[in-house]
Amino acid sequence: MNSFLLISMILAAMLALSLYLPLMAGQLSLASPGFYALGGYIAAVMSTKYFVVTGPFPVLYLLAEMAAAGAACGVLALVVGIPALRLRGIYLALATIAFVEILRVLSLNLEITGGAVGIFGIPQPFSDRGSYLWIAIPLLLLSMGFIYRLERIRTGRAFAAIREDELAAAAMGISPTFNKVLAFMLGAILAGVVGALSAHVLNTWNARQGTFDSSINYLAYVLIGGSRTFVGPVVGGMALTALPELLRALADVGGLPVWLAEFLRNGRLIIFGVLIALGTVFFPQGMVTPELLARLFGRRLRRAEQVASTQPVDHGAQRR
Amino acid sequence: MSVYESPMVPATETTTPLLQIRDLSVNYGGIQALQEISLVINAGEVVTLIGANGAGKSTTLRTISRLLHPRHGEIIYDNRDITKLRPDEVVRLGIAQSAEGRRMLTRLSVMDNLLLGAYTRTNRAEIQADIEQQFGRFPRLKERSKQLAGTLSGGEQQMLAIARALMSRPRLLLLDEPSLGLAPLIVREIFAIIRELHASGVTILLVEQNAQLALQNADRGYVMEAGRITINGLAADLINDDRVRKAYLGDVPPPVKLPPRAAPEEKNGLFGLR
Amino acid sequence: MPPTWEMTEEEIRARRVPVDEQRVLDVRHMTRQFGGLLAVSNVSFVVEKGEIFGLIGPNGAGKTTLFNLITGLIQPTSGQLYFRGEEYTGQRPHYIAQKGIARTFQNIRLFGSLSALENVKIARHTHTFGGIFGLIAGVLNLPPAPEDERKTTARAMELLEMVGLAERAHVQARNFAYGDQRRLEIARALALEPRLLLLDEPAAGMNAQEKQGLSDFIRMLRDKFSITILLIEHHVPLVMGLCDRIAVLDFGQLIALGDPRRVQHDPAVIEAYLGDEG
Amino acid sequence: MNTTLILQQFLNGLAIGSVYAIFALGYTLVFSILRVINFAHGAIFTLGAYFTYMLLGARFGFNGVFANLALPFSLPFPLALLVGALLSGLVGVVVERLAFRPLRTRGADPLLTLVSSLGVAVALVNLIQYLVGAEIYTYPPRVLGSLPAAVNFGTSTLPVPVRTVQIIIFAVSMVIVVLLTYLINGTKIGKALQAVSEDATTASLLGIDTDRLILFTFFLSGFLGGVAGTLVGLSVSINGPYFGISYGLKGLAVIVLGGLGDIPGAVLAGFLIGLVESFVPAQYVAYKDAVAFALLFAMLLFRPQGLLGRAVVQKV
Repeated sequence: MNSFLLISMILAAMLALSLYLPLMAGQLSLASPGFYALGGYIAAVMSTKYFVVTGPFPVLYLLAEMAAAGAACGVLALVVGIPALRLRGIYLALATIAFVEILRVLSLNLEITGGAVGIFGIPQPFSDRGSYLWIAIPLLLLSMGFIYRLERIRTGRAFAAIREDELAAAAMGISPTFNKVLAFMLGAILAGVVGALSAHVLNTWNARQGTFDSSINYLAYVLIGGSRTFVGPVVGGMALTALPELLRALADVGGLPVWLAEFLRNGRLIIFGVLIALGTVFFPQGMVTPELLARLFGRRLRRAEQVASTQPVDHGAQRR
Repeated sequence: MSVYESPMVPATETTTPLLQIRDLSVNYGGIQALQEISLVINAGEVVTLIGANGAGKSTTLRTISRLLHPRHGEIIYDNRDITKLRPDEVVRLGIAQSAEGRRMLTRLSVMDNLLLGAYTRTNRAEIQADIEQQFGRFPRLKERSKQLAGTLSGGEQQMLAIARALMSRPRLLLLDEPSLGLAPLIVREIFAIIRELHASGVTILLVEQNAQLALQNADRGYVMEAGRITINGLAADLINDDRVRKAYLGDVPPPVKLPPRAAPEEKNGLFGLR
Repeated sequence: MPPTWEMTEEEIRARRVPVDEQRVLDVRHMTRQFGGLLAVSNVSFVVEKGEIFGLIGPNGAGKTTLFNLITGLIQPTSGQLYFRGEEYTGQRPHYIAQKGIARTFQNIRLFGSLSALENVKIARHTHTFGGIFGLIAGVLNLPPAPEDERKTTARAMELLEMVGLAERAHVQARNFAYGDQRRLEIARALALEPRLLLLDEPAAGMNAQEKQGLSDFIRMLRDKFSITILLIEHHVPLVMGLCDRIAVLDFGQLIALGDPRRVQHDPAVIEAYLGDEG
Repeated sequence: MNTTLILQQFLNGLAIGSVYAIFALGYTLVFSILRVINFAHGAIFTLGAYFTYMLLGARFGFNGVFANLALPFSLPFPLALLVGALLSGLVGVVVERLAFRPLRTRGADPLLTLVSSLGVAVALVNLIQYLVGAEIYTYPPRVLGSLPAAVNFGTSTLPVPVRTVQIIIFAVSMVIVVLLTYLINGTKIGKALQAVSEDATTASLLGIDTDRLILFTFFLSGFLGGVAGTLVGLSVSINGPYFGISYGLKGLAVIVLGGLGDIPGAVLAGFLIGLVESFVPAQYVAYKDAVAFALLFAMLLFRPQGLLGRAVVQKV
């Protein structure tokens, strides 16, 4: 497997998580591509205009850009989130789509973003693309670890309560606005950080990054992967990113009839679309469910329960 | 208590049942909601299904109306197996349900709700006549015929739900918790209507958690517990059955001394009989 | 509407009211309009500390609307609300819950796909360290998060024990039987450590035996947690036997208020609630 | 800005607006019944344009499986439009059966339907590309017979020309709106559709065959999509398989602005967006596309029930 595909899969997994975070609090936000694009522009502008260095680009600068992108996206999410998160369900989704489109049209026309051409020649900290894995993999593990813990503490429980029933959650003393905006911000920060990294990986950044189509793609990652545990979006993002390449690779397998190889090469996105539709029909819970995880890691869970019977500990592991 | 005396139509081997359920099992929400229940309803009877919440009463009705799929067993209506039909086909055969919670089409007017009740029928003149008949039975609906159903009070919605179900000219009427959430006065009005319908020959399967009220107004009753039918018999016997009394009626005295109730028969003018 | 001079007097009184802990809930001239409909019309009453106060009335009388007004789920068209002498009209529901008013819902609103334990733990929200720093401490499992978490679980288990659901703490709330769901909802409300508990039709869907048990249970709650209870109930015998005082609503208006015996024999109540068929 | 120019801009706005409106009609119809957004609508719109192109007897291009093929016959335009729309309706029916009904009968999360319809859209768009390539197709000249290419709404000295195609689109969208409004509010089927949209379970307890009605809705939606695709294709030519997808996003703005599921509202919103876009000052014309979405965002925040809708009181 080539390293670029692997990096793309990891980035996709994190983008799926950036959509999963607001979904933890029941908010269907499709704003991630907007924050992703913004994060990328921040990194592209910083590295091409301010962090001008000779020789290889320092990794520390890259990390600084990622932090800046995360912070900027967090602030923007706060500003956009407070009014927008009063909306529910499909209306919120549509408002966030509008947000993404407005950002896209802006980036197409502003000078600082390089207009329709975009920004290219983004400096590389590594001599080969594979080395980005040294950043991408820890970042993925970090975000997964963060969400794993989040689901087991007070804030995560508040998110879950709002996801289940916002009014009842409010009646339990949980501020819906605070927690919804917080979840939205966490997703935005992750998307922004990923965007910053992505800009370097891709070497170029323009308005085609982060469009309406990608919002729906991320949603597909989450729902096909499974939206009831954070493992789902990770698996979904990776699988759906790899799938078209897998189909392309299949075409090169020897011994296939010519028409089939031809179809796999040129029509592989047809199969991709059909598989997405079939996936929702046959795996409505997604590929990964909490029950599946319990079966796979059942032994560990049972042990945790035995501990529970002697002394009270957190049982968050069995949530949802 | 009751001034009204119901004609006794005991289940015997000789009468042909209108509806017959055999060994019906249904899984719902991961649990076995019905476990091999069997029951019989003869033409012209009012049969009641009582039991605590979650005993499977509504599940039974929903399965007869084919909203739920049985795992096992059969439903025979008018000598015909309806276990595999669609909900709308069951309505066409003459089984109408007034579902729990009244299920108004809130954005449509009272009149449109009634017209949709007659969706399966085509003869406009007959439909119009039936609407007039329902308005005779429920004068309050006539006053509100142009109002949106969502603006009606709970009692009025229940009346509309029953009237709407009757608009398909059912031979078997399934009533799910008609007293749910209604004040005692309104409940009494609704049950007066049910007695009227009985007298006019409609066969009724009545689900109620108010067992006392249900048994007073039915010919026979079935008691459900945790998805099974545990007791069945004549309503009059069940009211006095110790097991039933203990489990479902309790010995709670009536709240206050009620004023004597007027017999519904005296109000014939109000309830246009068929 | 009362004449204006009376309103002014009210306002003067409102300014003078000291922090009066005895008057747990003070509802003044509460009015709520939906379109042209007056769902609650100029309703005033006071719930005293330690009372079990019943709210009855025919369907559509405005009982649940009043509950929603008291807990801030909807805002009044006019009128004021005081909790322990402090005005809180116009506050958001979560603020009111944090202040100490908890409730259950007529049509049970549990967090269905979460376990019973989690349902109760969620209601400990205001009693644990929160905010952004709480989030960071929690994710990194730094103090005070582990201790908080342990206490939260222990307290939640105690409450589940009390309502008899401890053994099924890990079962999803939606898989409980109806009566158990009602009890779980009460446990969840108690986890807030409220001073005032609002119960919306706690006996709905219970059989006679369960209803009997419920009366004792509600009294026990009042005594054990020293809380004040305001309840809506349709089942008249239960209300009469349980409540210290009863308010009767009809078409959004308060038509009677007093001890059960008085209310039971009030002609206006008999006419509105039970109907006059004479 | 002189009067002639304003008139010209206004008519342009109406013309663009009627394109948006006609696209949005089938879109909003499905939403009004099922309360889900059918992302495949854009793809069906595209298919409709290609169907009619093919039925006119025109030849396909140099790429794809159908390269250089043409039907052995050629239908007159009105007939080709009708048959093309019928075929689009059938595609709508197939989409419903494959991507919507299985999810509905399982009571799946409505979000899943969004993704499922997205899958169908991806498959259809790429199928088109696989079959006929990604090139631009322009309808054969003179399909409108002897009709003039444009009508002058000004004077001979100050001409304000509007293309005939755009007038046709305007007229057709008006006719469709009237017919649809009558269908939904004035017929038994329409009442039944309203019942299904509010509560499908209750509808089925009243003897309404909900599955068949929903199938009918999808047929109608596909049919309207096909008509819209053909007319827009005739007006601006088919610029590849993503033809409809580009309208899809704008269409989303239109149906929200009109109030999701509100048919006259969608038409009104289509015209509104078209007019606003055509009056964007020249120096900001690059931001034109953001206007619709800024409107959408503001609308959602301040009036989520849409232009014509009434506020819904939420029941606690």
